[in-house]
Amino acid sequence: MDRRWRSISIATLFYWALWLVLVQSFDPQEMIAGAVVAFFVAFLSKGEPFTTPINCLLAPKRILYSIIYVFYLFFAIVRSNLDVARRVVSPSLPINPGIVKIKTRLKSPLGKMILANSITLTPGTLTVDVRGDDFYIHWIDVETKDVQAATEKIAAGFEKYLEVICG
Amino acid sequence: MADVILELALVLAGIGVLLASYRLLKGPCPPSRAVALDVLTLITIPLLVGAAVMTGRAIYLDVALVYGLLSFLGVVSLARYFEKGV
Amino acid sequence: MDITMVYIGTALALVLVGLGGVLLKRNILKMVLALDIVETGVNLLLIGIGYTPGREAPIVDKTSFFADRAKETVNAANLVDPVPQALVLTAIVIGLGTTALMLSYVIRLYAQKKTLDIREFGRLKW
Amino acid sequence: MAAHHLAGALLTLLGALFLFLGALGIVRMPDLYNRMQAGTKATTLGNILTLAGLALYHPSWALKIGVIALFVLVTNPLSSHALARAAHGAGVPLTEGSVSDALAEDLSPEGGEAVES
Amino acid sequence: MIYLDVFLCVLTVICAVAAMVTRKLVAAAILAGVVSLIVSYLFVRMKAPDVAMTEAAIGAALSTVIFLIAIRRTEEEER
Amino acid sequence: MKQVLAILALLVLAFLFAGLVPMASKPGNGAVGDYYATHGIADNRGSNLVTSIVVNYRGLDTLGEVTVLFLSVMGVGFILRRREGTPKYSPVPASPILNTGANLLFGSILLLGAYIFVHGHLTPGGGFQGGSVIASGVLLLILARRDRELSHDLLAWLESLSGFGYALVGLVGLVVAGSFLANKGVLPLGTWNRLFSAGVIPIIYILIGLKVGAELSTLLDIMIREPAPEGGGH
Repeated sequence: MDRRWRSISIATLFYWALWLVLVQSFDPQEMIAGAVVAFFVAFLSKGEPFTTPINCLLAPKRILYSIIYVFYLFFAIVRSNLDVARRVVSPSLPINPGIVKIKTRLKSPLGKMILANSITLTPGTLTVDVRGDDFYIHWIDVETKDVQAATEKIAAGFEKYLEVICG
Repeated sequence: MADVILELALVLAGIGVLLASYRLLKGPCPPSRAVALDVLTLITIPLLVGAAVMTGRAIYLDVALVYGLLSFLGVVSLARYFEKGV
Repeated sequence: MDITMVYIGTALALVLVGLGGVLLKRNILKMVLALDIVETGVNLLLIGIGYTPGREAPIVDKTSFFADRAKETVNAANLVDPVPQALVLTAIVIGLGTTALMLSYVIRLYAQKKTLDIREFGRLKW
Repeated sequence: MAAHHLAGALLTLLGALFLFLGALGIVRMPDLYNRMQAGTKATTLGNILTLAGLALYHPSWALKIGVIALFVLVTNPLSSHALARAAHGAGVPLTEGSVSDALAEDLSPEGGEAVES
Repeated sequence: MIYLDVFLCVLTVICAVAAMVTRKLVAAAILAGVVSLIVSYLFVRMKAPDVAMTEAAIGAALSTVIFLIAIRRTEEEER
Repeated sequence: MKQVLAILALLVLAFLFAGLVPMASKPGNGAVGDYYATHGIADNRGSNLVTSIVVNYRGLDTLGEVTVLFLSVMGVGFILRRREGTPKYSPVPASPILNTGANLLFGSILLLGAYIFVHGHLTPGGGFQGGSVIASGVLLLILARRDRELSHDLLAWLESLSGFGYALVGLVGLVVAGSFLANKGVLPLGTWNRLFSAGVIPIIYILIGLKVGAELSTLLDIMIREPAPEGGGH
């Protein structure tokens, strides 16, 4: 079984689970129809989310780090949302915006996408452009213009987990 | 009690719609209007789910599902338009 | 004051605004957009005519809707009118197709005269 | 009245507060990028909190509402990023008093001046 | 709930008028998108989930994007 | 002069509409709607009465409407026919983040579309909605990726096969049960509110979904390949 078929079968399982969540029942008819549809979808999208080298998706370390990452991300979102809410409400509008550049160590496209989305989701920072390993970040309160220091402030927390999860 | 709080949440969301539509109608540049559109769609999704919860029928959730998955496409196509990609 | 009247009033106002755009605007693309709004208004009007406050959506997924469970008849007084919904459902998709057709005409017309002003296309008049 | 109704309603109210703050943000902020900072992401958190509250209100739908929240969580930063990139590419200026614009510096061949504000 | 509906109805008409009045065609396309968004919510309130879903699927992206394509191939400003 | 006339006509229309509002908001259903609502389950056993009307009671009209959609897509293809040169998408590449995200989401959008049209007789939705959702997924690919060419042959095959299947199901109904697009007597109706029920309605709606999805995707692809004018000032 080559790599393509393996990723298609993992994707089939994923889409089948999504189907069962959508229909919210374990009626055997639904399960059969769901399996057929999930296979076709996985085939048409070429097993898409699972083609990038997450070949040992079930490694316990990755799962552990993924769970920690979700909680870390959620708290980052809440913390910085409160920060932005303070800025929006306060009458003098204390902002100090600008675009800074950071460098990432992540190599895989999926990792870069998750990092960019995480940076975008934590308000205060917004990914404006991505060129190779350079991320250009719009920062609502620029503390430093130095590439290294900005990377340390913005991305290092996420990178630590993402390096383990998807390289 | 819970109903009153839900109504209050609805009022807050309604004021949010009002503010976003101010930016939508005034917006100095088209991208600003696109941001307002984004905010409006994001407020609409909880409104749809809220309408489903208030009627107590699960069929309305499917509409919110479709909107939640497809609404970002409008903003993405606007973005591609602004960078001359469409 | 009935909420249905608000809906229908909105629908008719949309139709009116769209018709105003079609009649008063000179830009062809704007006229197509106005027709789009007219179409939205007409759809809203049809659904508004079928709507009765307090009734449920015409999807019988609970046994409580049945008038007689054995004969499989439904108590129609609980449901809103399904006929306008069936009409509008297809009308929206067809509307997208016709709008696309109009817009492709607009693109071709612009390629010919480099303008979208309707007055420049007087030759097309009958 | 069940306790989960009250908790769900309170969570919904909190989410609606963030939705409101996001909308307030796009009105108050001076330029496009700051509007996106405040607008589209405070509303993401508001969305998630509201949906969580509604799921608590109606627990048997929690999974489906969770799928909606997941879709919003994945799609919204994508559209924000695409819009910010497009706006910068189209030359929408940063507000007065912006500190730096590293992207414009790297794009312009001399690598000198920031874009006019 | 009903007041929100009335408010949204008024907003729909305002957005439609603004879409007709504005001279920038992109802004008009965005405003038409908002009209279809709010109308989709109104369809849900009028107990027509089928129609609301159609309007959501079509109005969210497809009808906006074909207008944007046409605007890109012609001109942005109404003269 | 014309403008004055137009405004006058609008005012008259507004006056007429104002009188129309109370008339149009009469409560209650029409006689036809009442019949469909009362006997829809007994006739078709599909929970969604709107689907019963679209596919069964008014199935012939739906066939016509699908044909109208096909004709309009054909018209767009005819008007925007490319004259010379190889067709190319716009040269501006999308952000790599969007590219990855599109790959990630495309499958989910397809699955949602399939869920909608497979469950057309149980929950809101059906072929038209599912087809538009699938076309939106294709739109995401078109917007985000420039390297993936859409296979027009595949779309055309899918489109004509599903149209042919629709007519074939109708003809089977004509032969077996005596009327075009008949439902009773062609397939067992099954139990109310389960997936394999309502006879041929799900089959027809799946075919419509594939057809509409293929048609709208073709439409988008044709329109987006039309080259933008050179140096159009913007």
